[in-house]
Amino acid sequence: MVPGVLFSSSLITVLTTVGIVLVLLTETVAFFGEVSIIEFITSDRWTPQFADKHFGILPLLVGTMMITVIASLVALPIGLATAIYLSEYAPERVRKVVKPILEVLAGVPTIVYGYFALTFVTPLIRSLIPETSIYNALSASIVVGIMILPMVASLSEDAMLAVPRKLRDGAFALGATRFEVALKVVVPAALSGIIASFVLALSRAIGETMIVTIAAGALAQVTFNPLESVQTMTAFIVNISLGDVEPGSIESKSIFAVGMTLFVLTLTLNLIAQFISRRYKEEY
Amino acid sequence: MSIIETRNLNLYYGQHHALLDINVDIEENSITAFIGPSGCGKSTFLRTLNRMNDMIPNVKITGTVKVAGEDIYQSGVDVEILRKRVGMVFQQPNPFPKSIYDNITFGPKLHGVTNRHELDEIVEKSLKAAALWDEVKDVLKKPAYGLSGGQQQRLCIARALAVNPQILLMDEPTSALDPISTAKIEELLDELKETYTIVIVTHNMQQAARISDKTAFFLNGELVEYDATPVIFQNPSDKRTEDYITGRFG
Amino acid sequence: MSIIETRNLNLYYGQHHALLDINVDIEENSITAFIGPSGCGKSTFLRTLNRMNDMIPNVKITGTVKVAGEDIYQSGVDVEILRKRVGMVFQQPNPFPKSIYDNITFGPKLHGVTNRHELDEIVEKSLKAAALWDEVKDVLKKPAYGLSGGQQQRLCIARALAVNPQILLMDEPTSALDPISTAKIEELLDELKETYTIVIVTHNMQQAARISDKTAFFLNGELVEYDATPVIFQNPSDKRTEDYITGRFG
Amino acid sequence: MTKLRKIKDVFFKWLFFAATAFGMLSLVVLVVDILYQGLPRLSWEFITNFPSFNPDKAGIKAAILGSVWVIGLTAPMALFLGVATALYLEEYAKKNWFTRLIQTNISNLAGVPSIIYGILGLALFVRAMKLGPSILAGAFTMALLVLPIVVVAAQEAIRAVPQTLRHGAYALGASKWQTIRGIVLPSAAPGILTGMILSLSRAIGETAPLVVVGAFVFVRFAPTDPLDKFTVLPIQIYSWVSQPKAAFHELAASGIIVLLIVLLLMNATAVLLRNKYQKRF
Amino acid sequence: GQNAQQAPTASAGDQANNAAQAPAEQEEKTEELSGEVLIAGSSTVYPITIIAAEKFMEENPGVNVSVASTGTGGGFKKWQVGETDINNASSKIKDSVIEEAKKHGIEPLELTVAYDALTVVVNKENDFVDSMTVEELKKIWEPNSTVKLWSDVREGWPKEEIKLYGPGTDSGTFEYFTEQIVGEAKSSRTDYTPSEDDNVLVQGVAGDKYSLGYFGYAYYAENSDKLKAVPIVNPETKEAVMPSDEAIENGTYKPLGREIWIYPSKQALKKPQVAAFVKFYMENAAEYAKEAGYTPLPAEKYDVERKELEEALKALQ
Ligand SMILES: Nc1ncnc2c1ncn2[C@@H]1O[C@H](COP(=O)(O)OP(=O)(O)OP(=O)(O)O)[C@@H](O)[C@H]1O
Ligand SMILES: Nc1ncnc2c1ncn2[C@@H]1O[C@H](COP(=O)(O)OP(=O)(O)OP(=O)(O)O)[C@@H](O)[C@H]1O
Ligand SMILES: [Mg+2]
Ligand SMILES: [Mg+2]
Repeated sequence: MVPGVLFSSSLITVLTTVGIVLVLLTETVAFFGEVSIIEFITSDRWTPQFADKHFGILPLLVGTMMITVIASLVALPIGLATAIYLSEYAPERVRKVVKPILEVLAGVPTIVYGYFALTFVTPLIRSLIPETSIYNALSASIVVGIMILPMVASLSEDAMLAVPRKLRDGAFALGATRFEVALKVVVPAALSGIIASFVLALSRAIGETMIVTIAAGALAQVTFNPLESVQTMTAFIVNISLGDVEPGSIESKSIFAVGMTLFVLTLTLNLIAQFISRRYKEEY
Repeated sequence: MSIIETRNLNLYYGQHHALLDINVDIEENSITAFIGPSGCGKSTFLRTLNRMNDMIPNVKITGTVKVAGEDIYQSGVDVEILRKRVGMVFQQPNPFPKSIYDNITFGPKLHGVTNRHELDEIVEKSLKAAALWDEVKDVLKKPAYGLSGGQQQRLCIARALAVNPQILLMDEPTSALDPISTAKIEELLDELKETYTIVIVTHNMQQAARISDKTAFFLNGELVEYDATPVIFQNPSDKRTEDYITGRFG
Repeated sequence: MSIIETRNLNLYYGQHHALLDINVDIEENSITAFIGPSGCGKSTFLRTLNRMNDMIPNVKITGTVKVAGEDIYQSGVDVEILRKRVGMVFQQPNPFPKSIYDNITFGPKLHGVTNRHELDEIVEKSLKAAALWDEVKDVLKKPAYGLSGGQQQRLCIARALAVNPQILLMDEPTSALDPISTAKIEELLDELKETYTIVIVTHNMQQAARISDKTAFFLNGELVEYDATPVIFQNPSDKRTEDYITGRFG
Repeated sequence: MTKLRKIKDVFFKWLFFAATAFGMLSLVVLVVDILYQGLPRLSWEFITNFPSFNPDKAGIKAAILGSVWVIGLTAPMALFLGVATALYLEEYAKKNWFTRLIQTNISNLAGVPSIIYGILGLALFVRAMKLGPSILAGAFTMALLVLPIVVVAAQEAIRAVPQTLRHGAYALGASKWQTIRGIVLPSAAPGILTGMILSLSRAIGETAPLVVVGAFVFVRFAPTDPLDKFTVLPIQIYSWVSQPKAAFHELAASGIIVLLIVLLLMNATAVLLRNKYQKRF
Repeated sequence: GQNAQQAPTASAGDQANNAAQAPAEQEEKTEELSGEVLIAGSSTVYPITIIAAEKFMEENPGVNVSVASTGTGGGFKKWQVGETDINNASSKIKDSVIEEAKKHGIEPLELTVAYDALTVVVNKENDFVDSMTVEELKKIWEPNSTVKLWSDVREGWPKEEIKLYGPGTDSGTFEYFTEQIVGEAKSSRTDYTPSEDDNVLVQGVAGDKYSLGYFGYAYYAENSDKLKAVPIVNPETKEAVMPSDEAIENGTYKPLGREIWIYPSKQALKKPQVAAFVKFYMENAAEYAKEAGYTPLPAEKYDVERKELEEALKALQ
């Protein structure tokens, strides 16, 4: 009886995925009834809302990637360094205070971050680099980075904390400095947990919606200049779902195709990550 | 001259007074065994000899510890160099989650050896010294975790030897091992004492009796008696030592 | 009649043959000690007596184990009832993260005792039997984690007694304790054997000699010798027993 | 040589410290920025008034109550499903391909953008189950959204319960379920609750999925029923921000302060629980 | 109190009588109303609607009017299946929506509530732009536009890069502007800076000396200290007209004065509280529109709208 109930509950998560795929798929199929999949993959223009419609996912993909990459450049090194500081250097008292405070950062509503990016970080960047566009990928992704930073820091720190004391002692006894112990023993031993935290943070960055909607602009273009505005897949979905487009139109179907692409993207990322982390898992 | 000398050594974990006025002289190229019931301070004392207690918060130490004549608690002492000179092997085998080869070269690389050829030599020499070479010479690139417990412990000994220490501290190095592995390591210790000074903590009195030259008996943070091993086991001068040896407690 | 009888008991962990043809008869109201070097199968054997090995995957058991005349590996045996009759205390004290009171009443409640008054009585009786009552009677509602290691272990004994077992299995119950707590528990065992049959695993030969009526010596999964304790320690018939007792290995 | 190593050691210590300080500093800047904008309009009336076209009379009562209702309903659903799933995976499931599938699926769901949950919620709860744009539909959607986080946290907590405790219970004659209910769950409870609170604090800040599900903005009544229409704090804030009048922007900042206070309270509870729990085994 | 108790026994005839009585009586009468009115749709119309909603509820505490801000299209999606009673719209209802709604037995009633003047703005420090023509705007905004510098727009303007800001491409504002200026809805150059949030556009133009942007009049009105509105040359009179209430109301601000609407469904109007709310809304729309920063329709236009409403209500009885 009990295992049955528990098992059924665990199926809810599977059903959720099935539900998401079904909801996305029906409209996606309708979308590809009108738009060729070749264009979707190859065209470098994404203008479903303009009179001259093009449906190349590339600009959104590039926008998403740019946000994700810059956010990672902020969050992964700083997060990892924070984790190392907390687990290897900080006194217990400091750790107990700092960690939960950092976790508050993870819980701050994303619209708050969005306006923080727009009204604080963007002017800061513009005062340094005046030609920066008011909506720009850089500001949005720095703030996305700040948002996911505690996730990296907190989960990596958990992983490092799980590395047995005896491994550290072994290295200290050989005359290693604290830094050498952290870098050569603790980080490698905690690598699979660290990678897991990276992946979770990355999927959160890819899926982040409001910050990029508010601060990165809504211009779907293929650019690699972070000072220009970009549109991410999530921002496009939000814009269309909250915008004035008529229901049933090709624009409104396009968000499902974009959602599907996003879903496939995060799934792929997760699978790759699982593979990597299984590969690098160090037994101890 | 003794290679290790402690004078009025006291250690506190916060309020807890864990070592009381310990005075010990340890000779070069000998095996010294520390025995005593659980919690008496054996491990604590051992760790004062290479400052492994530094890492524990709220530890206070008074008195002096001299290694080869130098006071190791003086300011300006290079702890990393000290630990290179005073190697340590722990109760639980603790190989790094790396290959056998990388375990051995970890220490030498820290201390600046980068030449591949030189590293190869160190690996071979240390593994031979730890009586492990024949068993692993063909699987040097395999992870150390594939080894049995006894092999892992010998690997840890080899790893300690690889940085070329003068002294080897061992904290119950065989208590997690089966009898055959234990016998192998005891044999090894006998050989190693030609080259190194060995200090070993053990809860196994038979082991202390079998391998050590001198034995120290600790109780509640006090050094109750310290003498030649046969004296301690056959003719202890302190009643508490006798009670412990004969199994009246502990 | 012996309360525990094993016949040709074999146990395999997957491929690993951990127990070989064990035949043991254990008398009621006695203390039986299992000794032997690490990994010889003492714990494994102990766990066959209340089917705690059931939880480990890939275990295969052949032969019979009879408790009070009943074959406990027959189909249809109620394992929960068996474990109620054959209590167990572990090496590390493992009180539940609950109050002292709730630790003791956990077992009785499982087996249907709900009356508050009755539970109070059980708590008092078990704690008294485990020689802990005086120390904790005023803090019964406090978390068990506040107790010292030795007190925690006696709490675990009280917890086992609370379900009113006939037999008490103990796997190195004092190896994590300090000498004073150990002495207390040894004293306690001597009292408990009036009412219960006790089987104890220990790595401490002095302890076995001090407290047990009969001693069994295991080696590599084999029962090498099983006899009255004085015989084993003073006049063993097997050379391997003698070597072990005199500390030639292990 | 050792000199260089020492310099490196010190250098990196400060580098790591600086990284930690960066995170703390970001938070401080963020909070100061918001306080600066929002404090002037923060008052008791702001908390107890319904929204209004008049910025001087506008408040967030409906939004607070809506958020409380949604979170209040989300919590038990997510808790039950999350703990049940975690128990199944940790205590019952065989380590076969199907279990791995569920596990992979859960970590994948944790990365699905929240707005996609909104799309699912609209199709499933609002339309198919005919709940309409109600609190209940919103809560169901949020429950699915936070479920993966709760499951993972609960799994960690259950895994952290030492095996010796389970053995202790079995040795007293407890059945598997008795062991889980009597020992495993109570021991894991603080960890589970911590994960729960952290995931709910994510849910409380979500905007997009609830807008898609059909939350309103301008609501001038206190919801009394799970089928009532509703609004939540972040939606109210978002709508104020996009008004032309500057006074509304200040209101938005005040709303953010309220949201942050709620969040801080939730996190503080989580920390207290965690600290209590870390002392236990 | 008393009235409420009488209500169940009152016949249809009584109600008709009551309706004809003095306004004070009429107000007491409406106190009996209860139930909810659900509104979604355009964020542009939202500020007017919530004023109407709040004032209506002051007089009818039994009714709950809830308003969502979902965008015109998002709102129609809910409206066409009957999930909402009224949709706020900043662009006209599409045939596809009407058809879809029909399947669910829903019919729209289109009511214009106010004008929104799209305003073309430049930076406060911009001292060379004093007016622009539709052609010039078209030259700037048409797809594949070659305008890069201000001097490309009009001879004599500085050779500075022109920075363009505009609303999100999914908004009614974008649709209307492109239709009026470029000549085809949603036909626009794509290399400008769009944002969903008009406040952000305000900041963009305010912070950039050589910028140009357009958005709703209300956002300009609130920020007239930071921005400069560009007078638009009326294509008929050839006179440059500054956007203002009078200019929009009297029709001289052309072609950027647009209408905004509410769409109650006829089915929803059968509910007395919805009918009462819509009537109330249309009676006071001029006042509320002004209050929200929009331009009211001329009085006679409101009369037309109210008449349409009356007729629709009558037809439903
Ligand atoms: N890090 C620490 N903080 C506080 N007290 C400690 C710490 N480590 C050890 N102690 C205490 O110091 C005393 C001596 O401990 P130590 O580990 O040196 O004993 P030991 O003789 O090695 O025992 P064992 O045989 O069990 O290893 C004990 O009372 C112990 O509880
Ligand atoms: N769960 C298990 N799976 C596989 N092998 C096991 C398992 N538990 C024990 N063994 C093996 O069975 C043998 C006997 O183990 P057991 O734990 O019974 O020894 P022991 O005599 O209790 O040793 P110790 O004194 O160290 O507790 C050992 O070789 C051990 O490695
Ligand atoms: Mg020790
Ligand atoms: Mg054992």
